[in-house]
Amino acid sequence: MNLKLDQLDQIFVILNNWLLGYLPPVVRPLCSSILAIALILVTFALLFAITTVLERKGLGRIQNRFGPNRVGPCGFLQPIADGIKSLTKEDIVPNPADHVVHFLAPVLLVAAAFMAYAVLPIGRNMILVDMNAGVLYFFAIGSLMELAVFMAGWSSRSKYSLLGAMRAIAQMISYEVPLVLASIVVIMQSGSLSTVSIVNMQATYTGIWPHWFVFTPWGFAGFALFMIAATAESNRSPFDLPEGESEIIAGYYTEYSGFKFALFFLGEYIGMFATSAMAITLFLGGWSAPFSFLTWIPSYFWFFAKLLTIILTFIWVRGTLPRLRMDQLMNLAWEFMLPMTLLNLLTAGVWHFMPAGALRWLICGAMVVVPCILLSRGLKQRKKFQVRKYRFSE
Amino acid sequence: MNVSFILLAIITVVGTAAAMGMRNAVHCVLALTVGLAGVAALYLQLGAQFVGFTQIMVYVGAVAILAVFAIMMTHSPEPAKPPTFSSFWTVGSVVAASVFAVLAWAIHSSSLAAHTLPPQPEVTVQQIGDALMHRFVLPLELMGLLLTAALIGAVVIAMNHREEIK
Amino acid sequence: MVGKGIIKGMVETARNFLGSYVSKQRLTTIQYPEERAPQIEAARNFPFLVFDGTDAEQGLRCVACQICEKECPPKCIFIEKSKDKKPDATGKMQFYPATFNIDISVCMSCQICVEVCPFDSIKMDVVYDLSNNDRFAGLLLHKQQLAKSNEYYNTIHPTEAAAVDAHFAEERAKAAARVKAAAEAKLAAEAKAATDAKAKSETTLADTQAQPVGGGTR
Amino acid sequence: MNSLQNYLLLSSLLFSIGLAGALIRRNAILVLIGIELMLNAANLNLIAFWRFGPNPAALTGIMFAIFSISIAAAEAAVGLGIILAAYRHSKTTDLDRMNSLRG
Repeated sequence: MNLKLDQLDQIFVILNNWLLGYLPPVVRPLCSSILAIALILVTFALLFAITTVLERKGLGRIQNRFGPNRVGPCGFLQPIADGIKSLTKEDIVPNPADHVVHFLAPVLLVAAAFMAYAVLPIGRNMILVDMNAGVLYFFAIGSLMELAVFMAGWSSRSKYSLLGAMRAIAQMISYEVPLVLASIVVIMQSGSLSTVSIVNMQATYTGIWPHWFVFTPWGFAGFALFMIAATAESNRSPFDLPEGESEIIAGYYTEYSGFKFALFFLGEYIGMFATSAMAITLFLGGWSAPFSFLTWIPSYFWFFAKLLTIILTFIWVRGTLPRLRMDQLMNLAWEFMLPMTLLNLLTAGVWHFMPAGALRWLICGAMVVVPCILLSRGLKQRKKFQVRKYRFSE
Repeated sequence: MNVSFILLAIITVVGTAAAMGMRNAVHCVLALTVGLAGVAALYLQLGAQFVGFTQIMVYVGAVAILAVFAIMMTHSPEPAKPPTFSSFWTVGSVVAASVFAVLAWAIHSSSLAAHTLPPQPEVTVQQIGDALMHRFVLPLELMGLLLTAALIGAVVIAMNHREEIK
Repeated sequence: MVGKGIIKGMVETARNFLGSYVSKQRLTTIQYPEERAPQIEAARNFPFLVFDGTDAEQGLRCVACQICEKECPPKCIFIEKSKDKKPDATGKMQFYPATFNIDISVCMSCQICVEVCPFDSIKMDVVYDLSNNDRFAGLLLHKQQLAKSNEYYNTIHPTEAAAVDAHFAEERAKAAARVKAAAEAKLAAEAKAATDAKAKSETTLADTQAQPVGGGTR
Repeated sequence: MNSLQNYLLLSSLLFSIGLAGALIRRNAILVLIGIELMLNAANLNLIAFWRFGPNPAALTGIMFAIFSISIAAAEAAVGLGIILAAYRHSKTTDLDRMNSLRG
């Protein structure tokens, strides 16, 4: 029985090896990578399709509507209809646009978004490349997306696109700092930049409880900061100023239509999944089960369960929070997130050098919570985060 | 000489040459990113993974974006396009060509050609971190100081002194 | 503390999300082609022609007076008068429209035709899904499409239709009374003529025998 | 086969391209980029010498390259800041027209 469950866990690895057994050894590494890449492409494109319909239905329910419910059972075939629609639409390129760059931007965005999956462990032994500097690779690839956004905004020769791109880049650069700094605590603790060893470190248990980094004061703070920065990094609401449709139409992809627009959509969602998967890898124990008695469930199931939970939380947040203003966004990044991540680094250091026990918990918890409260209160008093006052309503 | 090196070399040289020769400044920066990504790939080929990814992160993610932002912010409203190259471009290119000729001659005539590829050393990030924290801790601190100074300096220089104007 | 409002909002949206599955009252959307929102009585969009009884051709109230055609601001009504006559709603012999077309792509739903119609024959309809594949011929409604029964009118605008019906009943009663009065008058005249003639004959019988017995009904 | 000489030639070519760009371009930002290119050529040299050198385990070349990249980033930030300040002053980034000492 136990052996069989192990086989279920490793079914994709076994299948891969079995398929490769029929091939000459020279082409085996190449074919193995191609298989894995194809699998990742298909899986996450499918996840994108599911997410779009889940998001639309979820947002609808949050706003007391039905959401899409026409195509297929309960509207779950809506993405197919959307895909057909965007494929058959005319691809309009503005006349003054820089055609080559205009074409390359969505391609680069999607390519960069998919490239990030190379270092994300989806299950036990299920990773494309176990790189020594995996986390660094992830952030390096993330910076490619900024370039794609700039290319899209600049090549369209439209003021809305340009403004959207400027906003997007300013936001992405600002939030990349807290994103990287929030993940550095994990790197400090695990002493490795390899995603596989980070996950392996978390996949152990005391009693039934796992050693996920999120279950420590610095880990929890780091996770919260990472998720806020990831929301901003993937241009999701409430940080979706780059595409604030009430101000600048659709931001940097205003001038895109048809399939290129769909590619932007795809790239954005794939990037969001990648950042979420990175958060899972760094803080939520990657593919490891939440309790030791649940380890018999295949590892990839846990990975996708966690990913789906985070995606649903993203949708929930999107349905709840209103969009920030540009100055609020920047203030949050530089005056709240950055000091908090730096303090979190210090907390992680203190945690590392203190003996285990209740005192460590107390001190580290206080080191995270007290500055957070003080900082937020101070910023509130300085009217940096005030409650919005509407002049013309009420 | 293997295929990957030739390919990467071509990408790098074409990218950087385009970066220095194209008319549109934004195109130049985009070509530059291609060239610098080629350099990063060369680092990876040489086994310096950390440096390669740092190169991508710093140059593509930061320097190129900064340059592009600077180009956007200094976009001159005048419609007439200024000539791409300066008035003494012949002198400049002659100097560059002669520098290359001298360097190439030096490399060609040196005894370095005898060196062949030694076995790939295992460079983990752990080793780099250890080295940074032990042998190179003073340069690291200096670097931190320099970067802080540069950060503050750049902000002070580029900041719009609106109060003074008022 | 920062974040209290965020948590409050998250709880509210979660309650909405779960509540929309539990109670149907929360959902404000109506599944359009299957369900339709109830319309208020004053709803109106395009005009139609009312007919009485069951036969659209016979019961049509319109008498082709062409007032609506003249009054229509965008000139979307086209009427062709018939050569012969047929009894109208009150039984009077009237012309009727041989052709009655309304181009609803031109109509601006101003209801002026309804206001000016002296015969209460053109009224405003409430059908709003009139989209069509053919934007020229498909949106030009002919008499057959326009004619709708008085019962239908009663269902869409009950109060207004009741008033119109009462008015018509009154008119019909008046007409009937008039007919009756005319008949009575005729009868009376006949009777009077008869008695007159009788009396005359009686009185003049002796005088003149050659007087014929005249009708005198007209 | 894949000898040090090739890497050195490539890096000298990069250096020359960067030098040519820095000398002949009129746009100040592109001149800065040319300087960045020259720094990159030096970095490539450092990595190549580290890889082909007698003692790769010492990581000296990698350290040097990392520091050099950091310096390049700092230089780019300050340089672009200076260019922005100069632009605000003279309303141009054309080096041929930035020729008066009086602003």
